[in-house]
Amino acid sequence: MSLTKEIILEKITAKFGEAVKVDAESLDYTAVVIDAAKAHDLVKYLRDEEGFNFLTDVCGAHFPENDKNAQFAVIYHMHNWVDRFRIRIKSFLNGENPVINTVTDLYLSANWQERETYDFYGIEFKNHPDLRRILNMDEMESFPLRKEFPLEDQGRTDKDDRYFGRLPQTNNLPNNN
Amino acid sequence: MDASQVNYIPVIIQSVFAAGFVALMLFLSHIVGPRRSSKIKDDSFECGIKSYGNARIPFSVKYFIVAILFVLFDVEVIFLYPWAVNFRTLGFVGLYKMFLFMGMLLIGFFYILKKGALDWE
Amino acid sequence: MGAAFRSSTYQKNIMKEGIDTNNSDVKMVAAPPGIEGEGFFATSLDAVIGLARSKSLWPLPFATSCCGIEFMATMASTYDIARFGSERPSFSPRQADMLMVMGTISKKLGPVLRQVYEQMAEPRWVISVGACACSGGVFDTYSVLQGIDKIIPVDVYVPGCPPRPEQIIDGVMKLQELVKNEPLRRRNTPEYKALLASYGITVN
Amino acid sequence: MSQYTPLTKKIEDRYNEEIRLRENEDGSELSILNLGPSHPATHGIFQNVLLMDGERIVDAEQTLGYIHRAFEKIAENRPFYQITPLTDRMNYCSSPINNMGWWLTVEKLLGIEIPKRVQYMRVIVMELSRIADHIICNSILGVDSGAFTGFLHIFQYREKIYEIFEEICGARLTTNMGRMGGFERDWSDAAWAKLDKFMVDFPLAWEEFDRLLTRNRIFMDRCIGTGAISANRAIEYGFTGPNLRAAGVDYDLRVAEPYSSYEDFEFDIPVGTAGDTYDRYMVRQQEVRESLKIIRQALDKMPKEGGYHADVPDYYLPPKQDVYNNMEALIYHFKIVMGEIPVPKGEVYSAVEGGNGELGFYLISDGSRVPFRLHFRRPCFIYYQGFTEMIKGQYLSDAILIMSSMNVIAGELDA
Repeated sequence: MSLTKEIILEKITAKFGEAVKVDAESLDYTAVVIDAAKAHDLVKYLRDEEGFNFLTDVCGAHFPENDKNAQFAVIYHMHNWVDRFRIRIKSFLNGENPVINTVTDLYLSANWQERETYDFYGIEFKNHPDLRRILNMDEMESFPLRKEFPLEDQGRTDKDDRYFGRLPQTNNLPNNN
Repeated sequence: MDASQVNYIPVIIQSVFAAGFVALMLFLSHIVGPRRSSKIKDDSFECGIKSYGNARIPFSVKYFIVAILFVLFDVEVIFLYPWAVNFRTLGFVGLYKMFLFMGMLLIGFFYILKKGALDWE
Repeated sequence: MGAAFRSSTYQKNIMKEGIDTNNSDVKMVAAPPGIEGEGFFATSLDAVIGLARSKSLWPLPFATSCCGIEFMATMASTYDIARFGSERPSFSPRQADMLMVMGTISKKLGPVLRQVYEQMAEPRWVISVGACACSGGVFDTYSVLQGIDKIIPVDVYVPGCPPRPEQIIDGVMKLQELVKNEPLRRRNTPEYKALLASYGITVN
Repeated sequence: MSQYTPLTKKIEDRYNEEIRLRENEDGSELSILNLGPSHPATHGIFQNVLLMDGERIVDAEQTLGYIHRAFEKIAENRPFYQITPLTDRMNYCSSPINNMGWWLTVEKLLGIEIPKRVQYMRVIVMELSRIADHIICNSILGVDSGAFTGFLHIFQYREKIYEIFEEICGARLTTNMGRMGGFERDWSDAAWAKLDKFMVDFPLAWEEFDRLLTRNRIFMDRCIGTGAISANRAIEYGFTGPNLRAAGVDYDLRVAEPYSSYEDFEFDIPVGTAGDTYDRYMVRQQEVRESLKIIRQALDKMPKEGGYHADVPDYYLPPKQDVYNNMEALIYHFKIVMGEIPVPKGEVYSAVEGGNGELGFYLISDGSRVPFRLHFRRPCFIYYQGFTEMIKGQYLSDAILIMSSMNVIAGELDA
């Protein structure tokens, strides 16, 4: 039975009820927004019953303007190779301490991607086998991909901000190089 | 210094020159190259990170056994050289002697194979 | 060319360009300045050692990213770097003369690069190949070291992102000029010690 | 630079229990070996701390991030056409594929229709850079197992591919090729001539290289049976690309989700059986022949008219003489250069079959001139997790071969 957007959405809403909403943002594949608590079960359901045998991608995102408990998001991309059908699952997390449980027990490929998301955004993945920084230095305290974290290296001495039209603002971020 | 020893002189000169050249190069690089030692430089190189622990750990004895066996059979080859050089003058007698020599070594070899010194697992 | 050894004068002897006997494009390496006589040729020890060193610089290819692949092209048969005496790349700093830092050096890699540099045997030179190594290049971010001259002294900078193999070889040739004219006593001069001290490299 | 306890110490503390327990009967202990950042065998900068029992590997632990350059953070501060130089510094062995992948994502977001001719030209460029990527991977696999001549011989043809790229976009390695809707200029006759010449003499050289290594007794003994991974284990670890096809799964994005008119070409997907180093090598060898087939078909069926870019004045820079002559071109030029292009709000995920696997671009745009969030699905980063399982129980020298046969590229690993 080839999957279509309606079939899969109706199955998911049947199974998860109001915890699931269709994500209007997506311009291409079916996208679903689900509560953080139920994300693990949805991924498990899709893998076992719906034949989504491949977890393409896990990544995070930071929406500073959203309200309090929707400031972070974890986005899963899953792919059903048999029916060539992709789905995107997004779940929003609290801004203060973003916590979601891991899917490494379902897909081993999520291990490092979750570590990378933790490294970039500080999103806690509960019972992840080995959650520590993967790309940045271990001693780095701040989470660099958050919007308030500046891009440029703060320890620079040679690049004078005045030449680049930036006032040399005093930043209160911990100097971490 | 009778005749048979005279024609060894070029060989001696040749070896003196060879050894001399090596000694000169070593001596030259010793006096010319700047020697600089610091704590980090004398540390052992471990792919760029600070090395930790010492390298002297007991390793399996099979490495040592294989190394010694190699040395043993390699020395055997050296004995073949003088024999091979005047192979013709020694004639059949020399041939049988060498067969005897090689036979004994083969017996040693089969002993090793049966004892299983060479199998790696 | 029997070279009589004169005590090496300390002043830098500037090498004059090789004399082009015929205008063929193959330029023979010129003999160092010295006294030419009947059957002998006398020159300073600096010049001889410098010439020998410059023609046998063994690179330590510290290749991290895209410039590393361009160095692979330089090592390959089309732009062969072996023509300049760098046939044997040595990945251990003990037998390396020139540390070719190619590619982005992140802050996590800083201590590693510094350790490799300090464990190189003197006399040692550093070529920083590519914009990322010279100045952090296009990556002005929190995780990239903005130029390796912040942690190790650099002799030759090769611009480009990535530099063409010809540029890398030009960098090597510039370094060969430096090596040819470097006096033997440079490594013991107070300026050199001050330079190393400014990088926090303790030298006894 | 803050001082950090050497990683080997952390690993030793973790394995202390195991080391003390595993007092081998022949008196040898487990030892910790550091296949560290600056090492000839790791082509790139990543570190493996190995727990060794003599020559055999008991356990391994990887450390990445040695050239982490925060691509995703930079991408959030740059307008769309300035992100292509980022993408080709990710997998720098086949950078045009990354560029084309990025342009396909942007065109999917903006809804730009690409003329058939441009799609064919893009297919040619992508297949050329796939050949270049496989040239590097297989020849370096030869170098690691001792066959240096293969590398020296076949690398000239990668130089020839560089020359073709130079004709097209001016750069050899970091190509920054293409614009939204096509190419920045039509391909010069020199590019077509060099391409035809390449298509004539590369297949012969490739067969020569193949004869050098494929049936080579030493190479076969070294590669067959090492680092095998089963098909569902590979899917579990998120393998895609040649490594997955070597394990026996025929998943190839060019066939599963045809993009840029790949459906017009007939080519088959080489699939291995055992998923070991030899299969990965053979899959890449065969894929180069398939790519040559695709390029030949693309050259034959190339539509004559259709120009070299889509007619989308909003996103495609007008030619210079128009900009000086008429008003609209000047306005378009100014708006595009300042980045004020009309970008819809929304999310898009588009993936391309890169040299190493499915290279995905997940773009969240909030209508402003810079992407709100851009995440790269980097195949190297995902399938390198399976490395520990593949080298467990293998010899150290085989682990080196397994690593280079997986074609892990540091730039893509730590993007």
